[in-house]
Amino acid sequence: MNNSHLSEANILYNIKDLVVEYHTRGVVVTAVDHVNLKIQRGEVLGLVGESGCGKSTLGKALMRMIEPPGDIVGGELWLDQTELMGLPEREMREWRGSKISMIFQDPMTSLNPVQRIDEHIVETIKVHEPETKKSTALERAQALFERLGIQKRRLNDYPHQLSGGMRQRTMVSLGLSLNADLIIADEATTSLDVIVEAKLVDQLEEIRKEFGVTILLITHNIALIAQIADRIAVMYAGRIIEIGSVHDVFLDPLHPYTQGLLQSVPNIKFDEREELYKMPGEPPSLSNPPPGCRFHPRCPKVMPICLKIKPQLLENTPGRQVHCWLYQNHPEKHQSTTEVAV
Amino acid sequence: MSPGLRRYIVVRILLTIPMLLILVTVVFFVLRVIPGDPALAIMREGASEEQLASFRAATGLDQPLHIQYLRYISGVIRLDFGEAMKRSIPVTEEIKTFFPATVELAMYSMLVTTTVGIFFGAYAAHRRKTAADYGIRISSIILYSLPIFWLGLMLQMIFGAQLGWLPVSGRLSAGMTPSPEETITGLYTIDAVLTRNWVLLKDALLHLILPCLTLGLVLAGIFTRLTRANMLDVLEQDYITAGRARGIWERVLVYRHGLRNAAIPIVTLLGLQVALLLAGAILTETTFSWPGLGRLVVQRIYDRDFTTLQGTIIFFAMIVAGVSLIVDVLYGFLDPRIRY
Amino acid sequence: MSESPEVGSDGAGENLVEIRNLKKWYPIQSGLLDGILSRNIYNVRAVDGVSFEIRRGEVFGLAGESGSGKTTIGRLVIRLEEPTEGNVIFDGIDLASLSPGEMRKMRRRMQVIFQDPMASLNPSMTIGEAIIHGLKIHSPETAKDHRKTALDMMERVGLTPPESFYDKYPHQISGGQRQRVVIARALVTLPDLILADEPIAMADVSVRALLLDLMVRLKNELNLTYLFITHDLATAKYICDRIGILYLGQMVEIGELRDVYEHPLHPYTQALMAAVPIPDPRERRTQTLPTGEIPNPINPPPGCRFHPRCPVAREICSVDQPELRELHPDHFVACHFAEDFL
Amino acid sequence: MSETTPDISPAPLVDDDIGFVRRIWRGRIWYGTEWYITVAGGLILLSITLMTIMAPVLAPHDPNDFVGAPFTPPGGGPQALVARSGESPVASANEITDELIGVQRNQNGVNLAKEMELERERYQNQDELIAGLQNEEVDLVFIDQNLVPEVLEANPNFDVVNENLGRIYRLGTDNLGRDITSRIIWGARTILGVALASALLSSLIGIPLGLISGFVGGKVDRTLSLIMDSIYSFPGLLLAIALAAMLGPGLINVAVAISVIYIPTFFRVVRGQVLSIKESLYVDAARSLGAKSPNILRRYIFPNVIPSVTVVFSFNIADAIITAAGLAFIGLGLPPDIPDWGYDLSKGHSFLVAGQWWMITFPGIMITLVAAGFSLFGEGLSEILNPRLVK
Repeated sequence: MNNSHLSEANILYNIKDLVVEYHTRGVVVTAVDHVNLKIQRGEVLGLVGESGCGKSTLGKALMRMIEPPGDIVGGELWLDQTELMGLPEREMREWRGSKISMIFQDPMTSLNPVQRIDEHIVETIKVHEPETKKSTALERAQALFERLGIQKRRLNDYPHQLSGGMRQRTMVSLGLSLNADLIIADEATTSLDVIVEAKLVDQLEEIRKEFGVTILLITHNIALIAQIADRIAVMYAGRIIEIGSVHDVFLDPLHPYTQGLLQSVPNIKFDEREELYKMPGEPPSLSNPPPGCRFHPRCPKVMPICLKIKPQLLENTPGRQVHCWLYQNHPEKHQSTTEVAV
Repeated sequence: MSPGLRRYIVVRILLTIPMLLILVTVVFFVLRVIPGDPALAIMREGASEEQLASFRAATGLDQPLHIQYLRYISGVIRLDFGEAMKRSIPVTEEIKTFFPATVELAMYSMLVTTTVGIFFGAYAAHRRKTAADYGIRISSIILYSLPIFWLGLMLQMIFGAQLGWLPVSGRLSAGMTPSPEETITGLYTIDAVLTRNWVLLKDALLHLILPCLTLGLVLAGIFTRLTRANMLDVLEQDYITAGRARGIWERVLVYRHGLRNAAIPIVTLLGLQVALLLAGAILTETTFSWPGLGRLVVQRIYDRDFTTLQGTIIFFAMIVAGVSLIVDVLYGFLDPRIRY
Repeated sequence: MSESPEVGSDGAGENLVEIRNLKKWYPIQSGLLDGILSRNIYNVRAVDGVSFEIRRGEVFGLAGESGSGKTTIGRLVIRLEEPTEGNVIFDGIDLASLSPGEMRKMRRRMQVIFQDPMASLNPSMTIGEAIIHGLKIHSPETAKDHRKTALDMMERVGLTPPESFYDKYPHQISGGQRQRVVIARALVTLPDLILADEPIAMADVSVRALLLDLMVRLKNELNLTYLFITHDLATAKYICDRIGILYLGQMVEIGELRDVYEHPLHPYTQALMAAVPIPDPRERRTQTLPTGEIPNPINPPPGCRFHPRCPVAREICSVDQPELRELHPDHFVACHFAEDFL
Repeated sequence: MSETTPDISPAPLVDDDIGFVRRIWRGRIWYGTEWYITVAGGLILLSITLMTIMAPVLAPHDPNDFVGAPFTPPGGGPQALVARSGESPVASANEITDELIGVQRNQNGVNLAKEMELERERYQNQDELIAGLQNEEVDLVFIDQNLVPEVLEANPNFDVVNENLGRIYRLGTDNLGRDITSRIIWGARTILGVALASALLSSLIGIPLGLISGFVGGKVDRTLSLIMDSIYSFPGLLLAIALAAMLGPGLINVAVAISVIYIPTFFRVVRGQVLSIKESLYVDAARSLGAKSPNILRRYIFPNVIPSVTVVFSFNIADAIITAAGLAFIGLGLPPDIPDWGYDLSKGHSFLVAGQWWMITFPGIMITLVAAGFSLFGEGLSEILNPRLVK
């Protein structure tokens, strides 16, 4: 997927200025702070960030599944030329599962323990296509299972009789049962062993080609993004700070946080750079984030303006965006003393 | 039936025997070891020494404790709980005559408890942290704090004395008692249906309303809280969120997926519910002069007849043990993780 | 320090710990009546005959997927559990031969760091109390300067200023800080061996490098020895000197780290190394992955346990179990056909 | 590693410089409605304890004394004072002290009527009281003003010492003319005493057994659990009835009878907690530090069990109150001279048909209120302490 396909028609999901807040215990936490993101049809977009950066909240927001005390307070969600925020809950419910589906982290608890696997699939199909007969739904389920390398007989097993890997593939088949356009995988491989994870990743790659489905892979595992994603979006403290193709970002990261992050990712291969980069400080808690650019307390290239004004997420070169004053100019950029008008 | 389940049932049945044995022993010693001479406690009105002695001889109280115990155990196994002190009718006979009334009361009260409990419990869990949730939680606490007999008296006063809508005591109106050949199970409602005696049915049901509401509602207080707690645990599971992400209706998620999973822990608590029900029945029967085993126990307390007391306690314990056995076996069927 | 049995502590040879043919089998369904009714025929063979040594001053890595028995081995080494068979020789002393009193004294010399910092700190004990508890048990006579020792250690692990942390409760500090408290608690009694069971798995990528560096620095300053248990081979590369690979309760390969990483001799190790994602989009995995999933530990496959999934398995593999053989200097492997990969 | 809702550390409760009261007040934002439930429960408990302590000051009359005409409806009404002609111990109304009726004393100064009432509920109703006046068991009797002509006609040797006395009994009087308000205020002390005693007793036995059984495990745990489970799945009230019947009336006896039912509840909760804490990493860490078992039990396990024990304790007291009332209702409660709501309820039962509703309504409401108070306190506390809420 090179960048030339950035034309409007090719955008599957256009997220404009999304804001999600949590009102708990008298404290307002902005978990997603004015995020702008375009997901292209048929791509694998890796959304990466450390714990507490808001990536899972963003994932849920794309499904409009933010439960109180959380709330989507601003922004628009354009999926396939339809604005989701405007839809009544009844209509939004129809989109979930048929247009967008989601895979969760813990395969052990994502399936209803008292319901057989085939019941899961048939129910999902019947919800969206009530007219389909049970037998046809079962056939589709069997075809999907075959495609994902699980024996058909597993269909009438109960979830606890399946291994972690098989359950996660069941979740994928549930996602595909109504040929959804977008699958959001929220830390889908975190609780799997490394070999099972690798196999699932391979399968996701094949599915993407065969079903033309778009995949949003939300994870903290940067190496995984390098293996499967076309583009990568790096999130920090509720904001997207860098977007670009995997090759560009990994070879020439722009944002200091991305640079630090990529150097602190352990690599199993022995190469010249043996020392892991030790980033100072810890990811900030979102209940009282630092002002201006939220990375400034840990940033080696911090400038006075970084402490005061939040930079914009601007296009640096075609297909690459970065949210950092290093690449934007501002009249008072270097004056440390004067009170900069916000 | 899978080996896992068969093994589970066998283990559970074998486990009931020691439990019952312990119960009988506990009750036996509780009634004998605590301070105070049982004979004196029974013959309280200035009984002379030799009256006490003859009484002890008659009831075998003068035997060494372990002999009494062994004799009693052999009796219990044969479901013979000895003889009522003052009336020389075997306790088992009395249980046979009075128990059906308690069963009928308990049955319908259980109906009230489970329907009210499950509906409001599930609804409160579904509408968590809203006014409905807090309303249901507080009212279920108040319901459970109501003393059963007081609620009974209040209902009697309002519906009986003041408004006169409902009969206030007894199982049937005067002269309605079915003849012996008509009584098959001793439960008037069921006998009435079996013999198609609709007049009897109507009268029996009318008499049941107030007592069952009293006992049923008070216990519904606990049942609602139990259902809500279990439902909350279930509704927070990932598979409910995953279901929502697949577009499944919220009502289906809560009342079909949620309730089916929450039913497993709730069913296991039915054993406990039955125990509370029987305890509650004692007070309800006394308030509504309902001729059941509970009221019999209370009357026998006045004339200090502790053999009946002991017999009824063990009989009740057997029922509770039996119910929790059935419930545990049911648990095996309900939860596929045990079945396979 | 109170004198704990120091038999041959300095010159006892290179190995601090020798593990010989360690086995740990867990009976299933041992209920009250099961004991009487049926002999418990089923046993989960979590650890099934493992032998290795840990040399003084080294970081010995123990790597394996879930169910490989690595955590159980750790717990057996520091005697949190009794082995079914085999023995652990700590500094020349067979731990099984010690009386409970002697064993308790020996515990000063072996401390543990667990994975989840929140769960390994007593919620109703302040940070200070938690750290000095080890001192209170093993050197009650120096009670008056326990507080000072604890504060020094807190300084050393980076909890600065220590006084502000001393009286706080675990829920009042961040994840990274909690793990530093756990490290301080383990080191304050100046042990010889530290069992680190996935110590940084819960930490964020950016914080991980700092913790790794801290652990290595402390090892050198206090001449410690680490038994480092992990499922993450990439991170292990930056801290371990030697590494042992476990599969289903058995050691399949042990050797010097670089040797094992660059020339894995066991097919399972090769599969593991291939499956670990590399944080570089230019090096996407091409090797095929072993088929099937990790078998059930209750009745593991006969002969070599990996043979059902092994690409090079032959007749003999399903018959007799291969022993650990030294093919490279200090590089052992348990596979009949390892020579092919030399 | 995965984050569900963002990791919000409980900032408001963290800074420990504010005092205890302010921290509770700030809890209001932190826990929302759960806070109000707990505080509501707490307020009820507080008022009941105050009522217990301040009983002598709050209660207008002595709970056991016949201070008014029997069956006076709430609010009181005009009443007359009648005595045997010429023998009235009191000249006029204003000399009336509290102990009015039955002022005749036996040699050692005890109010004769009260003593007789103790022995067998002698004065069941008004006629018996008037008969008592007739045969000199008592010297003064309060009767309802409009009954005066009838009574005088039936007992010519009576004369009216005083009439049209506007006596106010806020909640009316019972069948013996005792002031119900005072009985309720004094009754709080009894019911709280019985409930607390029984809850303490069951916790003192249940908790240690639970701790040992959970911590030691093995055979001990299995046998103890079997015994406790068999008692647990048992109609509690019936066991209490048996015990109370054998032990006889008396504050401690009733408390003991009730406490036996709740020992298994404490046992099960504590054992469950100990089992889960025992598996936790910080206990493993303590064992690897070389801490001895008693030390682990004392510093690592017990402090973390306390929160859930307090919740069970408050639910337990609520249950004990209701059970104590139940026992009293079937006549197994405390001796008549101790003012007890349960006793009043069981006495009032027979007069309900005759329309005197106020004798049972108010004690019933009080029992429900106090039991609900403890349950609310327990329910709110369990939600606050329950980790689910904090997630």
